[in-house]
Amino acid sequence: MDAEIIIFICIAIGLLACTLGVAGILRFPDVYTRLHAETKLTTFGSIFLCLGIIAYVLSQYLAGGDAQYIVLGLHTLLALIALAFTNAIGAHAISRAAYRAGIKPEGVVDRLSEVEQK
Amino acid sequence: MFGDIPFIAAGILIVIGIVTIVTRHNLIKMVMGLAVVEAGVNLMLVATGYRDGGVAPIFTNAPSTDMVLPTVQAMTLTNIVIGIATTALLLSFVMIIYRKYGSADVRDMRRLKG
Amino acid sequence: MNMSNLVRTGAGLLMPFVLVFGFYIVIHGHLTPGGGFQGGAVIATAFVLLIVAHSRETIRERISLGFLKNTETLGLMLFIVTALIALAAGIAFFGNWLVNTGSLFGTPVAFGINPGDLNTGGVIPIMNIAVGLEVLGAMSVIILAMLSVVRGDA
Amino acid sequence: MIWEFWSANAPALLLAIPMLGAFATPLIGRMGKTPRNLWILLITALTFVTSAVLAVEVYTTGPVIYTFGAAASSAALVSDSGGIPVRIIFNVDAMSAFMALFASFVGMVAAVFSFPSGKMESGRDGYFALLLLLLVGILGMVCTGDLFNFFVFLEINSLAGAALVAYRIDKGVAVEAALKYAFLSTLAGLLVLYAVALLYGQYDSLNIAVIAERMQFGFLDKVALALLLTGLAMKAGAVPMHFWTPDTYSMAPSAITAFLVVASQASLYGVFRVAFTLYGLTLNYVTIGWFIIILGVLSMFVGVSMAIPQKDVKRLMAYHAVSQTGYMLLGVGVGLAVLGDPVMLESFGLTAMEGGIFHIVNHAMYKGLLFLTAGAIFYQTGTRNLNKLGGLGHSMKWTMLFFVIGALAIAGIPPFNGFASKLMIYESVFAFNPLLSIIAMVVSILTLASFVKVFHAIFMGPRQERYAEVKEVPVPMLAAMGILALLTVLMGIFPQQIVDLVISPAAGALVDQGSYIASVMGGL
Amino acid sequence: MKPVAVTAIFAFLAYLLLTAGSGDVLFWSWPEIVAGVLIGVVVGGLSASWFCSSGNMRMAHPFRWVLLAIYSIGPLFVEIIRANIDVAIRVITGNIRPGIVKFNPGLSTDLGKLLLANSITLTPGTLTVEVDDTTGVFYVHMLNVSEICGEKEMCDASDIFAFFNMPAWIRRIAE
Amino acid sequence: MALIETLDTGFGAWNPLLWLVALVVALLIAWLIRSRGESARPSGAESAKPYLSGNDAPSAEETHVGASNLYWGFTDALKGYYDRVVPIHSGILTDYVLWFIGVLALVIIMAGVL
Amino acid sequence: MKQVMTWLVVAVIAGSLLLCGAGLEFGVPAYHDMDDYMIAHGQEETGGNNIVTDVVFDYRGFDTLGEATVLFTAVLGIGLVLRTLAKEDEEYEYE
Amino acid sequence: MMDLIIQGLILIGLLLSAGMIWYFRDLLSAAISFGVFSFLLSLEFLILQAPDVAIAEAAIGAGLTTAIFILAIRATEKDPEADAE
Amino acid sequence: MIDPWQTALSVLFILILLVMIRLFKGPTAPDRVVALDAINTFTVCAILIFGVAFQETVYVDVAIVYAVLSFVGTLYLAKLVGRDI
Repeated sequence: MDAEIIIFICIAIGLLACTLGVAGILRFPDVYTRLHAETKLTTFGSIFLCLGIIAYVLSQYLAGGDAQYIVLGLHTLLALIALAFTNAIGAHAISRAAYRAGIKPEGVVDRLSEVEQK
Repeated sequence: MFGDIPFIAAGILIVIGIVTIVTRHNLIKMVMGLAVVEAGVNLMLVATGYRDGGVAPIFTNAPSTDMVLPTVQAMTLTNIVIGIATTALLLSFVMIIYRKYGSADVRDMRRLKG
Repeated sequence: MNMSNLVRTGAGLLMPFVLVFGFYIVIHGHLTPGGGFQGGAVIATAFVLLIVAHSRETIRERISLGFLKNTETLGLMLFIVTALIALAAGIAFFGNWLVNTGSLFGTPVAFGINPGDLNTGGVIPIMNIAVGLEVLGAMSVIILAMLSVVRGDA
Repeated sequence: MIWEFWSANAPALLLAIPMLGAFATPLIGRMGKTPRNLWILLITALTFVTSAVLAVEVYTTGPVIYTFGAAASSAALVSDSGGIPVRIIFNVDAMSAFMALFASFVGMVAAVFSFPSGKMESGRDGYFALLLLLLVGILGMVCTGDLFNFFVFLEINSLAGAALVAYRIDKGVAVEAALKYAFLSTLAGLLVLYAVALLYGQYDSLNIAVIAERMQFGFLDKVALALLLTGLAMKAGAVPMHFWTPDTYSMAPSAITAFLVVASQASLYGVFRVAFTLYGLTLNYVTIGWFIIILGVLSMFVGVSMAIPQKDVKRLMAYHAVSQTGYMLLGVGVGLAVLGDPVMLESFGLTAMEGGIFHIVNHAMYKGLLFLTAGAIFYQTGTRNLNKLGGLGHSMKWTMLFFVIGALAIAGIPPFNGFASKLMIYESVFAFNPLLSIIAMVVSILTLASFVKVFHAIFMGPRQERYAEVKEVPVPMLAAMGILALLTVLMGIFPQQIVDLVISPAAGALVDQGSYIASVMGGL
Repeated sequence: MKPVAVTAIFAFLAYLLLTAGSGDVLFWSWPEIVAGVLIGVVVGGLSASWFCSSGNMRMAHPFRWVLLAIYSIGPLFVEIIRANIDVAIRVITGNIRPGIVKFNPGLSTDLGKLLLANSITLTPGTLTVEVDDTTGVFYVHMLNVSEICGEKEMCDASDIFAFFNMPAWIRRIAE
Repeated sequence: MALIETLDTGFGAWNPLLWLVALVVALLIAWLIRSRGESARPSGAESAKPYLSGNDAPSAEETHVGASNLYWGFTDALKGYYDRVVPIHSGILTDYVLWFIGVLALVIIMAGVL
Repeated sequence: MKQVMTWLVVAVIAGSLLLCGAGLEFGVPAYHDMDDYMIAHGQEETGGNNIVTDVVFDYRGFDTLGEATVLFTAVLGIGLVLRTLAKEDEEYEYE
Repeated sequence: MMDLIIQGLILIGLLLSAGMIWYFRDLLSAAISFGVFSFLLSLEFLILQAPDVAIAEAAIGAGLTTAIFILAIRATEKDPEADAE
Repeated sequence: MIDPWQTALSVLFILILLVMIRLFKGPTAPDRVVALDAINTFTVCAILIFGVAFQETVYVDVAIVYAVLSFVGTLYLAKLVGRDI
C-alpha cells in the first residue's frame, strides 16, 4: 500500500509539472521563455514519472522477485538520462539557432547583442 | 462503429496525402504527401493484424500467448524501409531539378510535354 | 558556421552510447523488439549525429565514404551468401541451416515464454548483422551524398 | 548432378544470380572496364540460361513450385497448418516462364548494347548494377506467387527504372522524367499495397492461390480489384494514365528504354494475373473485360495519333509503344470478356488471348530493336530531333537495315512477326466486335505512315555535311541489334511453331485458374 | 591506444547495463559477455576519436564518476526542484522579467563547459544561449533578471544558482 | 517444308512462305529498277551538275524534307482533335496524378457499383 | 471546372476508402490460420523468441532480401543522380 | 473503454498533424509537423502492439527522414524569404 | 480505484494535443521546434508508461531509441533555423 501511494504521488507531481509546462508553452511571449517552460518543466515531469515507474518496479521486484523488473528499471533509468541530457543540449541548440536567425528576445537586458555588434 | 477507428484514420490519412499531392505545387511538399500516404498504408497494415486483447508477438516476457498477427508487422517493416528509400531517391531528384531549373515548383517542371 | 562547441562535445559523448545501443538492438533482434533494420538505422543515426554536429571539412577528413560503401556491400554479400549456403546444405533457398544444430547460434531454444538465450536463432542473428551493416552503410551514404549537394554550391 | 541441382533450384537461382551480380558490380567495376563488362555478360547469360532451364522444365512437366526456406522446396503446404502455405512461394507456370525467358533475353541484349560506353559517360558501374536490378525486379514480378513479394519487386522495378532514366543528368530533363516516373510508380505501388492489406485483412494470406480459393468478391474485394488494376495498368502505360510513358522512354538511355518496355510488360502481366488468376470467374468479368478493352482501344488510337506530329524520334517511338500496349490489352481483354462462356472462349477468346500474349513478346523484340537503332543514331549524331537528322542511310547501312526490319514489323507488314500477332488479334476480335477490329487495322495503317515519315527523315535524302564524320556504330551495338532483328524475322517466319510451343500453353495457364490453385493447394 | 581502451571499456559497461538480468553469471549469461566484449572493441575502434576528442584522460578516473553521480543526485537535483517551483510560479502568475546576461565561470575544458551548460539549462530560470569558445564566457538567458545582475556587466555564480556554487563543483569533477 | 507452317488463327490462315517469296520478288524488282536507273545516268562533263529550273540546285542539306513538313495535311485536317488532345499532355505532374486517381475513381465506381 | 472534378474524384476515393475501413472488423480477423501457425511453431522452427523477426528473416526472408535490394537500389540511384559530372558532356537537345 | 479513449486521442493528434502538413505553406513548418506526425504514428503502432514497427518508425521517422527533408529544403531555397510557395 | 497508469497516459495525450496548438500557431519556426521538443518528451514518457501499463518490459527499448534519436531531428531543425547548414 505504501508503494502505491508513493507511485501515485510521483505520477501526480510529474503530470502537474507537465501540465504547467504546457501552460507555459502556451502563455509565454517569446521563444526563449517558452523554451524555459518546455525544458525545465517537461524534463522535471518526466523525471518524476520515471521515478514513479522505478518505484513501481522496485516494489514489484521486492514482492515477486522477477529479474525482468530490474531490466525495466535500468532501461527506464537509461531513457531518463538520455532524455535529460539531450533535452538540455537541444534547448541550447534551439535558442542559439533562434538567436542567430535574428529573433530578438524581449527583455530588460541583452548582453549578447552588444557582443554581436562589436 | 467506433471500434473501426484505426481503419478509418488510415483512410483519412491516405486521402490527406493525396490531397496534399494534388493541391500543393512545391515538389518537396508533394513528396511529403507521398510519405503521408505511405504512413496511412502502414497504419492500415498494422491495424489489420490487431487482435483484441492480443500482445506483441514476442515471447520474451509476454504476459500471455494470445498474440497479434506477426506477418503484417513484418510487411510494415519492409514497407517502412522501402518508403525511406523512395523518399530519399525522390528528394535527390528534386535537388537536381532545382539545380538545373532554378525552381522546385511543379508547374515550372514541364520541359517535357506534348 | 557550425554548431557550438557544446553540441559537438555532447554529440561525441553520446555517440558511443548510440552505437552500443544500435548493436544491442541488432544482436538481440531475435529476442527483443528490433533487428537489422532498426539497429542499422540507429547506428546510422550516430553517424548522422556527427555529421550534423561537425563541419564539412571535419566530416570529410574523418568519415570515409568508401568505408561506408564497403560496409554496405559487405552486408548485402553476407546476407545473400548466408541464404545461398542453404542450397549447399540441401534445403531450399533461405532455409535455416543453423538452427538446433548445437553450433554457433544453434542452441536448441526453450519453448514457451522465456527470456531467451542470445546463442539461438540459427541464421537469424547472422542475417540481422548483415542487414544491420547494410542499412547502416546505406543510410549514412544517403545522408552524405545529399549533404554534398547542399554544400556544393547551392 | 549439376544439372539436377540447377533445375531443382532454378526459380531461386533465377533471382539470386542477378542479385549477386548486382551487389558485386561496384566491387568488380574497380578492376576496370573489361572485367566489368565480362562480368555483366556472364551474369546476364547465366540468368538467361537459368530461365531457359526453368522454361524447359515448366513446359515439359507443368507448373514449378518453389517454397523459400522450406526443407523440401517443392512442398508448398505445411502439414499441421490447416493446409495453407506459410512461406513465400514461387509459382512458375507457363505464362511466368515465358515472360521470364524473354525478359532475361532482352536484359542480356540491353547489357550488350550498353558496352561501348559513350565518350564521356561516368558512373557506368552504377548503371550496370541498376540494369541487373531492373532485371531482378522484372523476373521477381513475373515469377512470384505471393502478393506482397510482388509489391516488393514492383518497387525494385520502379526505383531501378527511375534511377536509370535519370542517368543523363546534365540538363535536368532526364531527371524531370525520372521524377515523374518514380512519383507515379510509388503512388501506384502504395495503392497496390493498400489493396494487398485489404485482401490480407479478409483472408489472412498473401498467396495468390489461397486468396483466389477463398475469394468471396464482397465490397472490399471490389475496391482491392480497382486499386490493383488501376495501379498496374498505370505502370503498364494504358492511355488515360500514359503521360509518363513518352517522357520516360524518350529521356532514358536507349538500351534502358528497350528494357523499360519489358518492365512495363511485367506490370501488364500483373494486370492479367490479377484479373484471371486472383479473381477469375468470381469477378464480374464482362465489365472488367470491357474496361480493359476500352483502355486498349484508347491506348491504340491516342498513342498512334499523338505519335504522328512528334519531332523527337524516341518520343515518337514511345507513343507507338503506348499504341502497341493497346493491342495486348485488346486481345487479352476480349479473352477476359468471354471468360465465362466456354463456347465463345473456345471459338475466338483463346485465339485473341494468344494474339495478345504473342504480341507482348513481339513488341518486346521489335520495339527493343527500334529503340536500339534510335540509340545507335543518337550515339553517332548526338541528336534525336527528326528535323535535324537526314541522309544517314549513306553511312549507317546496317542500322538502316535493322530499322527497316523493326519498322515493318511494328507496322504489321507480312513476313515479320508483328503481322502474325496482329492477324490473330484482328480476326478473333472481329468475331467479338467488328468495330474494334477495324479500329485496330486503322491504327496499324497509321503506324506504318508514321514510320515511313521517320524512315524518310532519318535515312533518306542526300548526304548531309554536318554528318560527314558519322560512321557505323561499334560491334557490340550491332550485335545486339542484329540478334533482335534476327529474332524479329524468325518469329515472323515460324509463327505457328512459337504459338504452339510457347504461347498457347501460356494462354491456357492464364485462363485455367483451377490448375493454378491446385498446383499450390494440392488436388482439389 | 588509450582512448580506444577507455571507449571500449565504457561501451562494454554500457552494454552490460543494457543486458542486465540475462543469465546466471551474476546477472549476465556467457554469450552476452562475449558479445559485449566484441561490441566494446568495435565501438571503441569506431568512436574513440570522437568520444575522447579533447585528448585528456582526466574523466577516465572512476572517482570523478562517483563525484558526478553524487553531484547529479545531490546539488543538481535540489537546484532542479527549486528552479521548477520557481518557473511554475512564474507560469501561473505571468510575472517575468527576461534578459540575456553574461557569466564567466572560469572553466577551460569542453566537458566542463558542457556539464555546466546542461546544469544551467536544467536549473534555475536560465538557458544557455551562447558560449564564447575563446574566453569561456557564457551568455545566459534568464527568466527573471534581478536588478543587481541586470546592472552588472558580468554576473556572479550566486546570481544564477541559489544554493550551491555549481562552477566549483564542476571544476572539481571535470578539471 | 515442315518448318514453315501455316499460321492458323481459327478464321483464316497465313502462310509465311508465300509472303517471304513475295517479299523477295518485290525486292528483286526494286533492285532491278534501281540498277537500271543508275546505269542510265550520264556521268562526267558538265551535265553531271544538277540544275533546278536553270538555277543552281540548293545544297544537299536544304533539299532534305524535314520531318515537320510531312503529314502536315493530316494534322491540319484533324486540327480539332489535336487541339484537344495535345494540351492534355501538359507535362505537369499534378495533372498526371489527377488522371490516375480519376481513372481509379472511375474503376471503383464501375467495379463497386455495377 | 478542374477544381470541381478534383474534389469530386477525391470524394469518391475518400468514400470508398472509408467504407473499406467500416467493412473490415477491427480486432477480430476473420481468418488467422497462417499467423497462428507461425505463433505456434515459430519458436521451435526458427529458434527466435521474437516472432516478427522470425517472419522477417525466415518465413518471409525473401521479402527482406528484396527490401535490402530496394535500399541498395536507392543508394545506387542517389549516387548515380548526384554524381558530379566531369564536364557538361553529351550534347543533349530537346525542342 | 480507456483503450478506446487513448487510441482516439492519438488518432486525433495524428490526423491534426497530417492536416498541418497539408496546411502549412512554409516548408520548414511542414517538416516539423512531419516530425510530430512520425512520433504519433510510432505511438499508435505501439498501441497496436507492434513494438518492432514502432522502433523502425522511430529510428527512421525521427532522425533520418527529418534530416533528409531538411537537407532537401535547404538545397531548394535561394534565400530565407523564398521558403513559401 | 482507477488505474494510475492509464490515467497518466490519457493526460499525456491531452497535453500533446494542447501542445499542438502551439505547433499550429507558433509565429516563428523556433516556436514550432519547441513544441516538437515538448511532444517528443511527452511521447517518451508515454512509451515508458505503456511498458508498465501493459506489463511488457520490451517496450522500454522504444523509449530509449526515441529519446536519443529525436535529438538528431531537433539538431537538424536547429541547424536549418540558424542557417548553419
